[in-house]
Amino acid sequence: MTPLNILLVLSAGLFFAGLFGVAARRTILMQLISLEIMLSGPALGFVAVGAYHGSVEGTGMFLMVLGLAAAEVALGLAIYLHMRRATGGDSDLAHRLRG
Amino acid sequence: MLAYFLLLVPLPPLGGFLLLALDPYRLERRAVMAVALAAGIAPLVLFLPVALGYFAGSIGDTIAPAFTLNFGQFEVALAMQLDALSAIAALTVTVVASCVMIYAADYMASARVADLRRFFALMNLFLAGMLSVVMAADSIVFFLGWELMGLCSFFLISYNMNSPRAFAAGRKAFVMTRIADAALLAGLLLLFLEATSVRIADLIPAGLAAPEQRAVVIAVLLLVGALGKSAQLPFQTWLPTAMAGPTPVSALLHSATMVAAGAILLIRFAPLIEAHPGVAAATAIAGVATAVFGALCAVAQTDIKRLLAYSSISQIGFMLLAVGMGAPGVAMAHFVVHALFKSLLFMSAGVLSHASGGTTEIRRLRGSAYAAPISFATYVVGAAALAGFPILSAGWWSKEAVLGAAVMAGPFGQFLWLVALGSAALTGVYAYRPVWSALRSPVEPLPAIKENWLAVGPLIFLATASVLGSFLVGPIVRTMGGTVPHAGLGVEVMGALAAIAGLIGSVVVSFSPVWSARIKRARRLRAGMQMDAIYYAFLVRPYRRVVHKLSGRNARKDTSHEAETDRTDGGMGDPVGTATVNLGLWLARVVTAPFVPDRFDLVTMRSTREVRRAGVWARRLQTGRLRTYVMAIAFGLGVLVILGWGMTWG
Amino acid sequence: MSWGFAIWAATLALAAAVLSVTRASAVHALLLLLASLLALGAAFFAMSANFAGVIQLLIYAGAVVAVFVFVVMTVDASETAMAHERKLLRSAWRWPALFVGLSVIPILFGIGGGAMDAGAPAAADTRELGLLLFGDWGVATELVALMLIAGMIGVRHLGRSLGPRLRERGRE
Amino acid sequence: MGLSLQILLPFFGGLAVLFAPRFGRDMERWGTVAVMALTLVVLLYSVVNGDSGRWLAFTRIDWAPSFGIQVLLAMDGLSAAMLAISAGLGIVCVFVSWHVTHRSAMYHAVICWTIATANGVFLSFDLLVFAFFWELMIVPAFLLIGLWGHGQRESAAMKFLVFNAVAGLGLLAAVFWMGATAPEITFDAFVLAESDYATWVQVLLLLGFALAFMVKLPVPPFHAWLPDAHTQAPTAGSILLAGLLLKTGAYGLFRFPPLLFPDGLMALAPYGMALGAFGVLYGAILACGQFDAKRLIAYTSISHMSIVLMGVCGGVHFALAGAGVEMVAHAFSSSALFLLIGALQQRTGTRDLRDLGGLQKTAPAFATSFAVFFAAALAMPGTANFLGEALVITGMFQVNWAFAAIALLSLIVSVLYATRLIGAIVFGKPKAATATFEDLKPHELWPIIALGAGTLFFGLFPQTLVGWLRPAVDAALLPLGVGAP
Repeated sequence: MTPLNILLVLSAGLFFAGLFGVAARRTILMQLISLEIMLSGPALGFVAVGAYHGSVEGTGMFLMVLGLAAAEVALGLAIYLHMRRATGGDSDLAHRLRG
Repeated sequence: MLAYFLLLVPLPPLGGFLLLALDPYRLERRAVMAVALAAGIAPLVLFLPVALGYFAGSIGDTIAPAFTLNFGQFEVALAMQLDALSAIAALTVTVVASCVMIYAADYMASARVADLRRFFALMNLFLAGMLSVVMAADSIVFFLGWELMGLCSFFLISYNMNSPRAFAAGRKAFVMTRIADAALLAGLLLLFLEATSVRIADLIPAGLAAPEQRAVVIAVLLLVGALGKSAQLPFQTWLPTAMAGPTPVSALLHSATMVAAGAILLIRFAPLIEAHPGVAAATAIAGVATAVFGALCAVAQTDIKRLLAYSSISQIGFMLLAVGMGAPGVAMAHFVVHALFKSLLFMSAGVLSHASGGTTEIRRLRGSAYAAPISFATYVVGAAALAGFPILSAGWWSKEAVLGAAVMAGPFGQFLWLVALGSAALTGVYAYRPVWSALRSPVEPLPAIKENWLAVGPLIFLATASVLGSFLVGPIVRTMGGTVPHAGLGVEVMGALAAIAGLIGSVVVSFSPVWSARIKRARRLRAGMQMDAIYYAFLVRPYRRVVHKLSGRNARKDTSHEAETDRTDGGMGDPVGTATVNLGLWLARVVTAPFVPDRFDLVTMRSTREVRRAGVWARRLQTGRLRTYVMAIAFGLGVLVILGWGMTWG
Repeated sequence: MSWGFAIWAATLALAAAVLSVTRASAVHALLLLLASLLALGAAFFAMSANFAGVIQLLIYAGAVVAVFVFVVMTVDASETAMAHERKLLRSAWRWPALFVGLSVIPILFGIGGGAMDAGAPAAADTRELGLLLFGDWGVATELVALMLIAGMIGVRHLGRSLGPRLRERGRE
Repeated sequence: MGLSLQILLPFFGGLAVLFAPRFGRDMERWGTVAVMALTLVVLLYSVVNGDSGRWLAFTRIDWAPSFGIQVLLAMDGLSAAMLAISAGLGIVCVFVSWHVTHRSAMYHAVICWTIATANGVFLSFDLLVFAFFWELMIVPAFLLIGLWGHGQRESAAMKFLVFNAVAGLGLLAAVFWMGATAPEITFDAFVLAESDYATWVQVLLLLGFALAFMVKLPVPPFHAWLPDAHTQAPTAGSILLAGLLLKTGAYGLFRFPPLLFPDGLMALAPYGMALGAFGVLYGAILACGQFDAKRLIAYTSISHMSIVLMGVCGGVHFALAGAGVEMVAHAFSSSALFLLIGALQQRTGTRDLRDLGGLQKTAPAFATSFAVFFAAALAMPGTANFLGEALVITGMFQVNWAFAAIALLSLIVSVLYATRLIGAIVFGKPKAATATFEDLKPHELWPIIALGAGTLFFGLFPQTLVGWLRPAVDAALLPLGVGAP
């Protein structure tokens, strides 16, 4: 039992909390918020591992995740604004891909 | 120098043929005549000096090579030769051919230009072929000419395109001679294999040196070839029907030259025949039998052309007899004499029948003697030669030589001599019959026809030759290296008596009502002992049945009209081919039968149904909702994590 | 370098996150998200990942949340909307909770996993980070940049004013 | 390289011909003529500049070395004669199909491709490539019959396809087996010829080869496709079938069995000769019973090609040389006869002998041409056909007199069917169909003259032909242990 273990479990917890949010919430905005939380989980994990091993790659990966999150948020919110006109922000109503 | 002169002899007729047959330009009637006559007479002009030189002894035996073939390891030089046989025969052929050509120019004067061209083209081609046969120094040129003659004979017999009978006659002649030609070809090829050379001079010693059995086979094959071409028993049936051709054709091809080529063949290869007594005897027997048979049938004929045809058969029988008796020189002499008088007979008979209104029936020639006196006179000369009128006619001398040769060949020959003597007597009986008929006063007077010099000139020449030919018999036999047989005065008197008996017999037959009635009734004999019917029943009809059975009734219905799509048009009458097709179809069916309700197919079809049902069920999973997918991912992730946990446990 | 503080801050972040995803009000959720991100930033500083911490504060907690704020301002925050939201959540939380729990339980056991050798813990050098990003990881960095550009273009595309016909279609 | 031109030129020429109509009227026809003439010129060049040894020209290009496949082309006199015939017949085909307007460009392209594939067969000595061309050859001929034929063209084309494709399997199986069992995978015929198979293996392999060749020849009982194919094919199709495709079968028999399976050939030769003898008579007899002129000639083809089979199986110098000569002669004479019958059908709309007659009066040029090839059909001395048959008969006399007798019998029967044919068409009174008959036009007459000249030239001066064929004949006899006579 090392600090790293605990930190990694916490990062997993962050991820799963976000996952629960994405799965449980029907409002698109809430799902986007949950996605942010999901992304921050791995970010914590990378930084923790990097710090634990004293290497710079952890931070590097964090930056990558950050870039991803930034792009995702921008696009996600744009899509949300776009879809709100049709669905009122409820993702379950946007089911044109139903089989 | 002379050698190449020899090669030139058959070229003018060949050129004439090419010009007339293949030249696309329209030729005038006179031009056709001119080309034909020039090409027909040129060989005589070319060959006469050579032949005279040969007889005078200033030119010896010569071989003129044309070109060389290189078959593998050995070479074959095609060549023409000048020896006693070719000199005599070629001279005879060129002389007779020239006469017939001149005569034909008159005889065919009323034909259409196109027909005229065809006629003269084929006559010229025939002449080239005949000259190659008699002058050939090797078996290739010999057979080339031999077959060309057969081809020309076919086309000339069926010259009258509108007449199915003429075509049938030509076809019959072609097939019959071709049967014999196949035998001849076999014989020549076997000789070639023995000698590994085609030069006739090499073939004969090689044939003599061949193993006994093989040599006999070769000799028999050559004999069969000769029998077929010469219309000897048992091939004789084609010649009488071949008279469907125009008279000049009958005169040149079917009496004087082509038919006698069988005799030329046997004379050429006489050493091979004589080397085997059995074959020689067979030759002699075939000759004598044909001589008697032909004479008997000729007596019963009512048609003058058919009568002459049977007489040709009979006379060539005499030639074969001579060859069989070991006297090819005598046969050669008879060949020459026969060529002269037989072409004369045909041509003058043609004029006579023209004078009596175009019929060839002997009965209706009445009075033609007065309408065409010159032709009648020449006919009488010819008939005398045919009947062997003692001393005055050439025919008597040559026939006496043949009979003498038979007598001198021992007891067997003397038996044959007796039979031949009977035949000679019968010859007289039929030879004069048309004469008596023509002399009778006509029922209504016939208009006198103008005897054109083109027609009469050759007749007079040939008549003269038939008389003066008496002096040729001896020299010919001697040139051929034989001796004129003198069997004693008794034998010669017997021969003369036979001829005179024939003359008396002909008077009896022509003027006695009993005998005329008998001849009228002798249908069997007139139809050549109905050999045709026998051949039809035993060869032609079975063959036709085989053909029909094999090609099937369907083949008869088979049609090529575009509109009709006949189901039978599938070669169904072809049993072997059909069998293969049916076997293939059967195999295909047997192989495919277990799969006809295709079980694999059923299984797959059923499973597709299930798959579709599964799909219907599975599409429910696709809600289109994001959350559902996320939950599915979460579930999967959970399962994976638990799995990974389990794997790293402990 | 204080592992204990880092763990504490991360625990706070987790708690804020859990709360955030269960709020009915978007404003509350966003504030809790902000709290979670700030706590994470603190954890980064505690782990001596100063550069990461700064970035976390400036970009995540700053820029990203600001964007959310603009959007949240357009959301209906009335009491009826809240009630509707609450009803939706109440009817939908069980299956997601089950699936997530499926994964969480094994991970919790991971706390007691074997120890790894710790390297020499040292403050990450920013210069070294730059060298890494624009040296060895150049391609990855370029890809991230490309992704950002794609995002930008995408947003421009989605955000443009639609013609009447397209607007009709969007309503279907 | 020069040899591959013999295949590539007609092939790409065919492709080019497809686009030729854009450049003007009748350009596809003249284009095909130009392609064929060019092929002939190239052939002439490579023959004149040929080596003096066993092969006039020899090309070896690796294709797929790991599978032992290579493009191995070799030409000797036999191949050269066949190539010359194929290009020449190509030109003839163009002229006789001057009336074809339906998809004319495609038609001429297919003619080119037939010739390209046949040339491939005549040149290839890599067995796999040979088999490839062998199978490929069926396709253009199939198209030619199936698309431009008469009457029941589809069924005839199918019959042709099924017979030849199935038979090709025998060849293919044998080739694959040989290639696979060779110590080092190869399909080089000359290398495989060195391998020492047991006699029974040779017999089996030879049966595979012979199946393909005998169906193409065709010899009874494998002949059922030929009369139908000939009957329904357009004139050019008949000419190519008779002049070219049948020859590939004969060529294959000539070339490969003695080279690859001498012992097997020795073992099977008597049966081959017996089959040939049967085919000679059977084809001739059936020809006598036909009423469809094309079908009649098709059966005579069967008869004549059976003579080739006899000659090849004879295994003596004369027989093989005769088979070679007969191949060439038959290419000339049967093509010409099909050309004439094609002209007849085009004018009168019928081939039924009972509806024809009297052409001597209405069409003298036609009648004269017909008479010439009539003479060739019944093997008149002076035509190349006679030379071929006489040589085969000579060879048969060296081998077995019974077979010689049967071959001689065919000479007699040939008179029956030939006179039947000429009697029904040329002789007699003109019937309704032939009362007005336009004589041969120049574009039909010149091919006839060329073919007739070939028949007579090789018949009267056979030295050229025999000399060309000699290396091939000697080479075929060498493995059989038969020296030159």
